[in-house]
Amino acid sequence: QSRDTIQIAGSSTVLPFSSIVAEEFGNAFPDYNTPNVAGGGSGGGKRQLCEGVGEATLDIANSSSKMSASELEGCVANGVEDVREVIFGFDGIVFATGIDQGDFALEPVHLYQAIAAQVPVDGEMVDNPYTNWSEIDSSLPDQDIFIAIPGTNHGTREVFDVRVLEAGCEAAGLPEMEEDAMEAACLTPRQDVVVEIAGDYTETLARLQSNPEAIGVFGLSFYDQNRDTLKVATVSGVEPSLDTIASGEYPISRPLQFYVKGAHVGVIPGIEDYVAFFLSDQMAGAGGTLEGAGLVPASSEFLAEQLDAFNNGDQYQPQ
Amino acid sequence: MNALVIAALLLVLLTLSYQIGWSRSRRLASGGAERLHSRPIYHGVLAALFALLPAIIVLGLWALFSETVTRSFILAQLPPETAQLTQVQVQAVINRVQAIANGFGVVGEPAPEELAAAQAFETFQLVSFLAVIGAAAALGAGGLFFAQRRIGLRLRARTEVEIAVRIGLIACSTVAVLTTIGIVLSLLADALRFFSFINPLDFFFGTTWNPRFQSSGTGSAGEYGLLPLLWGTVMISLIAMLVAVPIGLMSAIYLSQYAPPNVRNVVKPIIEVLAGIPTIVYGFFALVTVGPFFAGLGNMIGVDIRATSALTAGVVMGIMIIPFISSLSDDIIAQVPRTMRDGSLGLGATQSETIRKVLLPAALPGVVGAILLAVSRAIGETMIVVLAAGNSPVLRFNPAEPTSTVTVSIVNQLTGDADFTSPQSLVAFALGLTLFVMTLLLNVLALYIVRKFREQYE
Amino acid sequence: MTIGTTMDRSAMPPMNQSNTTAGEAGFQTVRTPDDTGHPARLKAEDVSVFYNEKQALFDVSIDIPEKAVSAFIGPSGCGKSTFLRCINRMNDTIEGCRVTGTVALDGDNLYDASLDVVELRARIGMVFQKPNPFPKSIFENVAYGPKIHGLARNKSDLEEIVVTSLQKAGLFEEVKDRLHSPGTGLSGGQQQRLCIARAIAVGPEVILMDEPCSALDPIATAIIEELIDELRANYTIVIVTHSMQQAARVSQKTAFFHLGKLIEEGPTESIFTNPREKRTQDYITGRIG
Amino acid sequence: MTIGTTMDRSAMPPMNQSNTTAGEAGFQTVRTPDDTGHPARLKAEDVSVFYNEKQALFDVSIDIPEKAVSAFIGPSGCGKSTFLRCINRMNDTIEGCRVTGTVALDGDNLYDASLDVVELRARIGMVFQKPNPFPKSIFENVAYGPKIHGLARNKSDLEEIVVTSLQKAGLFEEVKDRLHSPGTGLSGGQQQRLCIARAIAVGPEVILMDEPCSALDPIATAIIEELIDELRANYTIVIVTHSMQQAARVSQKTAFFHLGKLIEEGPTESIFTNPREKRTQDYITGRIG
Amino acid sequence: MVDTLLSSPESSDAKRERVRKSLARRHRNETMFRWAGILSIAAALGFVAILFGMIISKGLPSFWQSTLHVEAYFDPELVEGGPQPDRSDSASDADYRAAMVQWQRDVTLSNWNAIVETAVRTAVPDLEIESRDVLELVTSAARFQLRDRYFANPDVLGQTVPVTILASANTDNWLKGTIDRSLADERQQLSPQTRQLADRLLEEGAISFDFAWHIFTNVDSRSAPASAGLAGAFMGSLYMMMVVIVLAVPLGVASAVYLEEFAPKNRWTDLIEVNINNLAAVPSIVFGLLGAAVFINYLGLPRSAPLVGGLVLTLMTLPTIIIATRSSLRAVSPSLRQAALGLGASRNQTVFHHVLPLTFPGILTATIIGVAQALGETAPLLLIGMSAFIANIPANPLDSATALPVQIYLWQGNENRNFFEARTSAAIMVLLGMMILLNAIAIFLRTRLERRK
Ligand SMILES: Nc1ncnc2c1ncn2[C@@H]1O[C@H](COP(=O)(O)OP(=O)(O)OP(=O)(O)O)[C@@H](O)[C@H]1O
Ligand SMILES: Nc1ncnc2c1ncn2[C@@H]1O[C@H](COP(=O)(O)OP(=O)(O)OP(=O)(O)O)[C@@H](O)[C@H]1O
Ligand SMILES: [Mg+2]
Ligand SMILES: [Mg+2]
Repeated sequence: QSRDTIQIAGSSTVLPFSSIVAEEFGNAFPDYNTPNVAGGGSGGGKRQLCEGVGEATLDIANSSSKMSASELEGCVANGVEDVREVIFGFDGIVFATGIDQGDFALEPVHLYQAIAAQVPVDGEMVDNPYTNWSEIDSSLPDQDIFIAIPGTNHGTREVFDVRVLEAGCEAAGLPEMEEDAMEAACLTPRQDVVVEIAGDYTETLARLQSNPEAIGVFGLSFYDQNRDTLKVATVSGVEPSLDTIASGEYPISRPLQFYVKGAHVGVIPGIEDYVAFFLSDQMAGAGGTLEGAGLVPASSEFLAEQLDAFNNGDQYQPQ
Repeated sequence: MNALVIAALLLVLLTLSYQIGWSRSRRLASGGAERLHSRPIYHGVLAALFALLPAIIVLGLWALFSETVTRSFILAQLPPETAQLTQVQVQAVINRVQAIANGFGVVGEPAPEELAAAQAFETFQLVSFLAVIGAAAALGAGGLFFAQRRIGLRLRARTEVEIAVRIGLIACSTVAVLTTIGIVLSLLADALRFFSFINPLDFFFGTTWNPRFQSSGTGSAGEYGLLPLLWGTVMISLIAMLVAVPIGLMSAIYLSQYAPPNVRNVVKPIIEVLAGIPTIVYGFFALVTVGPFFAGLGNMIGVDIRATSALTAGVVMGIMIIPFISSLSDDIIAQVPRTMRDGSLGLGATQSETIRKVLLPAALPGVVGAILLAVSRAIGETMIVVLAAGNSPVLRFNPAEPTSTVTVSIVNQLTGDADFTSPQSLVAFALGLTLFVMTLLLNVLALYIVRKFREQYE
Repeated sequence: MTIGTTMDRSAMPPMNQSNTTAGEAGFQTVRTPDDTGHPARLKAEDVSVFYNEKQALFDVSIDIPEKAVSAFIGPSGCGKSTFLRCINRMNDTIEGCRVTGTVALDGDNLYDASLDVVELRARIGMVFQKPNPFPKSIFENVAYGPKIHGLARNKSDLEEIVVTSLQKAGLFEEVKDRLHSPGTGLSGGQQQRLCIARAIAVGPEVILMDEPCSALDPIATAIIEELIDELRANYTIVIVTHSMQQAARVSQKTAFFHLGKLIEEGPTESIFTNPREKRTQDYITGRIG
Repeated sequence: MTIGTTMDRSAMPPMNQSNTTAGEAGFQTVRTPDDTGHPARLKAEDVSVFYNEKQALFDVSIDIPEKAVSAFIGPSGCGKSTFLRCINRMNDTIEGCRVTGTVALDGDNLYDASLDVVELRARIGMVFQKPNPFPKSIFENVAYGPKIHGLARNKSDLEEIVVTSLQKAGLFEEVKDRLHSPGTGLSGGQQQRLCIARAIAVGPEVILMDEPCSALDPIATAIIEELIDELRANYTIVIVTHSMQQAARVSQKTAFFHLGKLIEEGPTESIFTNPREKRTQDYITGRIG
Repeated sequence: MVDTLLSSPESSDAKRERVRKSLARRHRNETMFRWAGILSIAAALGFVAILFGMIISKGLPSFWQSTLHVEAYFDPELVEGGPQPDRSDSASDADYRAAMVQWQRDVTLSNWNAIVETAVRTAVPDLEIESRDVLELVTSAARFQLRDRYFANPDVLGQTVPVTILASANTDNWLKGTIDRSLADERQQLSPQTRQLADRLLEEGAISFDFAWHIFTNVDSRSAPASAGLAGAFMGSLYMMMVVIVLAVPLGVASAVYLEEFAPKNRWTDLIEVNINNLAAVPSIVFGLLGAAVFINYLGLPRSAPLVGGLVLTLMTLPTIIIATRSSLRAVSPSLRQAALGLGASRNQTVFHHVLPLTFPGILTATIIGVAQALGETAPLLLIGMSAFIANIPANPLDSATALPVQIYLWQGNENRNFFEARTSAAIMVLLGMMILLNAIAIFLRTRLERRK
């Protein structure tokens, strides 16, 4: 008499993909219920996954960030020893403006200089003086700087910090300083023209609508669905697309994954089938349903490896 | 299934005992010349209480202790070395046995002793359930027997039922206390963990809020100064109150004192609808309509007003809160006795003087209560602030600039993608606890003020 | 003082409300002209009052003499309070209450659209049946009227008004130590006296009192009656009372109401000693109610 | 009937509360023994009442005779209502009120811990100073008591009780067409009669009335007085009144309170014709208050 | 001066003068006060009007959706799985069920898209168009719709039957013009062929804007946004509301009654009072944490269940109801309590027979405010698994469900803004409708109660 519906929760980035799979899964397998897919953030999903083993606990946590060692410890302490990681694709992160704004060909260093609270000018750190993109680089449009970046609660922010700000920081050539101070200098955004979006991409979009000069950070799938109102910027000369991201040409992307509670496999009906269905070419593969929804697909071999690892019961080991 | 059996048992006990109590006392009443102390209904209810309470107590005790009992039972089934293990390990073993018994798979091959224990445990579950049900039924029947023997002319059934009702009421009012305890408990552990990362002084007196995202490689902890968030909360609530209190109170006054009843009957529910609009709608209203409006207004008068700012969030939150103040105040003001109004009008006071000088003071404790409720709502509100305040947790005193609040940060940090064991995520608990303690102090203060005021005039 | 341990009006006829139906045609108030020389200050003409559809008062016309006390008597529910409220337009505040006819003070119709009700009520004060002190201190209760009307120039002025008013209402001695404690803490009688003090404090020209003494003991009643007697030297006073003795003691003019109609009016002495209408006679001797 | 247009008690001495201080030692109530042969039903002994710190009643001891009417008189604020409330323990409901001493009904101390207050109040009914009908229909107002005490077996029983009670309170004729309209819609006098009917409906043994007629006109008062007279054949009645005439008319025993003390008690006739205590005399003749 | 003011007739004129003098100012104050009241109400009503105007103007169009009326041929060549298993062929019930599941799986695996495609093509036989572009025209749920039709009635095999299929969300955007029709091809969601096909079908009358009943009968859908509906969320909200009303109102009223009518005034009750006021200020997400810890982890109640959501919201609305009920209890005149007590009613009877009925309007107001607040709440539901994609309509409060505000939240975050912006407003309209209904019931009760008084 155990529960017969798979419970999934976590990252709001993964939520759409996961829901689509769940829905198709429910349709394709008449003998299983459609899994329940909840949001709550990657942290929340993992927290719930790690609350223990049993009917009232989660089966799968969607996550846009890797589970950390301390998180896994927390899991084990609650009796959740067997956690399996499944990476099913990638999320591209793009910069976009309103449709009738100028064309942006951005480099990480431009973004760094637009965003950082302090920038090096003649080898010295000064309060960011730039107010117009053309001041940073004459190739950029003559347009006031206003940029909406993901809030610190978003996984996207991590990628943004590492791939954009730190890269830009390096390129900008900061004066010598301690590691901590360096990191702070690279990662601290200014407050006047940078707004951190704590909500989802809709909110970023709304901000672009209320301030036409703004640049926003979006997921590739969100941009794709709103091509009629958004214009995408190139980064390092590469235009973001499924191909450029999958090939690694476009620099800003991150893996998407979910964590399965091994103890529930075989107890809650359908978990293995769900994972296999998720990783099938029909869903996560190139040309599959999820690609249509904006997922950057991984290669078939990679997906097959993931499925094998899962079926072998390989437990997740954080690096 | 189990629940069904229990419910059936209780239902049978209930109807049986009520019927017995009722009919026995009624027979007594029709027989003698003396009057029953209490009406038969009360005797019935009393008998039902006597029958149900022991049964419920037994079931409750079982619910409370079954876990401990089960634990020690399983432990007893396992080899004695198990008990020597650390607590976490013991728990893990027990979990395994329970998982096996309940059909959950376990990692690795279950050991034979585990299997045996699981088997024994399964039997134990069934036997104990039957035993508990039996005990509950027997005690219930005993209670009923005792109760029906007590039935007599002078039995103060009503008094006893009323005492039971009183106890029930007390129990209801302790739910609120239990909730508080639950909240503190569910926040405390994680809040303390947060403080093991971050110095409390830096938290409480810090003026920078910049938790960052914990990058996997770097151990950067970020800065967690509470003050910018706190100030944002205060400022936005203040603006909201400045909008809501005058509009809400004046609407309430107008509706209860000036408006003809049919206007009142139409307008009041319409205003109440404002309370029911999901806050996310207000958020978009703020972002798309109010914010740009203020920005435009600022442009016109030459003041720099940002579209997303404390002002925008506060004003929109004020709109949302209007019905809280107007509806509650309206009821409270309408309840001031009419004679008070007549007294003032008869002295030649105008309607507004009567309202300001007689009705409002008389209704003040209630109105203050309503306002406090609204303030509380404002402090706890998130969606509007998320969308309209600009999510900029910087200590700034200009309401035309973006800001952020404590509750928004709680939601953001808690439902974000951060590692749930990192300070980035744990700070939510510390924030929650801080907010809790602060509003508690605020409420103590408010209680003191209201009490003082009431003493004067009652 | 009459002493009797048994009832002296034991043979009471059954109530006969149905004898005099409301719509009765050709009804005429019996008037005994007043020869004491008090000119009429207030003149009511054909006043009818409706509570929603129900008519509570039927074509009442009466003159209220200046510097005299007029008493309205009549059985419970006959419309005394209703008519009293017409005089300072307190009926305006009752939902669904409609007044027709005219009431004139010094010849000005009180129901004239241009008339200021607030000013009117400052000129025509009122004391109610049930004591209704404000939930404020005793001092504030009395000071309320003078304050809103701006009658006191300064604080000491105000204090003087309050003290004088309380003295006149015979309450000052009892409350002087606790002027700043709440008025609602007084006993019923004290509360009513407080309300009277409050009304006096505004210095009205006409004072309407709706059974001001119904909650007072004889001594306090006597004090109030004395006050009424004093005030009538300068003011026009109308009092509703259930006590025929009180009406007889304090008033110069009496009006007898019955079932919403003004049955008879005239100098108190003649009404009580020589009623010209049968129903007045019956009421005074206790035969109808 | 006395007729007088001027005041007959105009030379009033100033109030002299300070003459008799509260703590006065060796104070003794003056008692005139009753020889009419009514055994005492209620016995109060050394009853003192405190409102928080303030003492409102000082060591009152009195016997209330069975099947007779006892009247409490005294100036406003002297503690009449307070003492009356001691008899059915209504003081329990006032926050901060504390009672010492004993009150016994048929020898059982009412302040005994084992006593059921609710049952007590069903046996000792009460009518209040201000009419306070429930905001329900007239019928429901009267039926409420019988309902909660289970006095009626069925609906027609209940209806009978209601009708009888209303008749006894002299209200039935006036309201019989609108038994199901709200009780609060009645005029003040009617409301009080409704409250009396409500108290009677429970069939109490003792009825306490706190100025039951202060809102009634003479006719209605007479009806109530008659009712009281009728009821006393079977019930013990205690009435607080401001009207000495009323006390004289309806009561067999009178008790005079002053500043929280019971000054004198005895058969009504002797109290009014031959008071033995100076202060009683003064009060009756209107010299103190 | 004062004495003359009070008694001398000469000063009466002086007094009148003084009263007169202040009169203009006082009347001005009165008028201003009145206008302040009217303006306040106008402002409040204005806000309601603006908000409603915004929501309705956005949401109304989405109640009519592009719908395709075509003839579908259930081609026996395409539909796999063979005949439906017969009960008599299987040995046991279990075997039968297994055979049934296998059959259903096989049927599902058939190429239903081909049948859909053919059906669309037959409507405009002359158009040369790739099958990908045809399939983009209709909602991806169409294939399951046809499959379900076949499940329900296997006899349709080999027949041509008229079917009603929803156009896809992007088609709807295109036809309604919510996406700029003049934009370049690479900015359009649909290929030029599909757009042309859609326009043709509209012309031919095969596509019409039908009332979108499925908003009320379908549950949410991610893979086929066009057929996403609110039924699941609506039922979830309804269950939660019932739980809140059933629990919070009695609990809240009982607490209020105890605190106001029975509790001695001491530290303990002070503590409770402060406590309750404080709970009202606790951010709602904290209640979510509490609910997750207590109801799910400790008591083991199911995740995503409206029952748990209702319990959490109950705790959240409790303070609101208690505070509001207490203030209306406080306003009941003490003389009423005395009257009842004097008749020999016990304190309980006094409270339950007389005081409480009088506070009913107040309690109703409190309930509306509390329930409305609960009904619009999202944050605490995030933590108990109710902000979820759930594909079933809950049959009871223990089934998984989501709630209307959560659905609104999910839809407003959906990437397909062109379609979901309107759909979100439509969902808000449904939520508001529910609120208004609730209000209407309360008002109806309130007026009835007041009339009885
Ligand atoms: N607000 C009201 N609404 C409806 N009817 C009313 C209202 N006030 C009074 N009445 C009715 O009008 C009639 C006259 O009432 P009014 O109060 O004037 O009588 P009264 O002579 O003052 O009686 P009492 O001596 O009892 O105070 C009564 O029948 C009463 O029921
Ligand atoms: N609830 C109370 N709290 C404090 N003091 C009170 C309270 N009730 C009465 N008192 C005081 O106790 C004294 C006696 O009051 P009580 O009401 O018994 O007088 P009374 O004789 O009935 O007067 P009245 O004839 O005016 O009704 C008065 O001084 C009064 O101020
Ligand atoms: Mg009257
Ligand atoms: Mg009294």
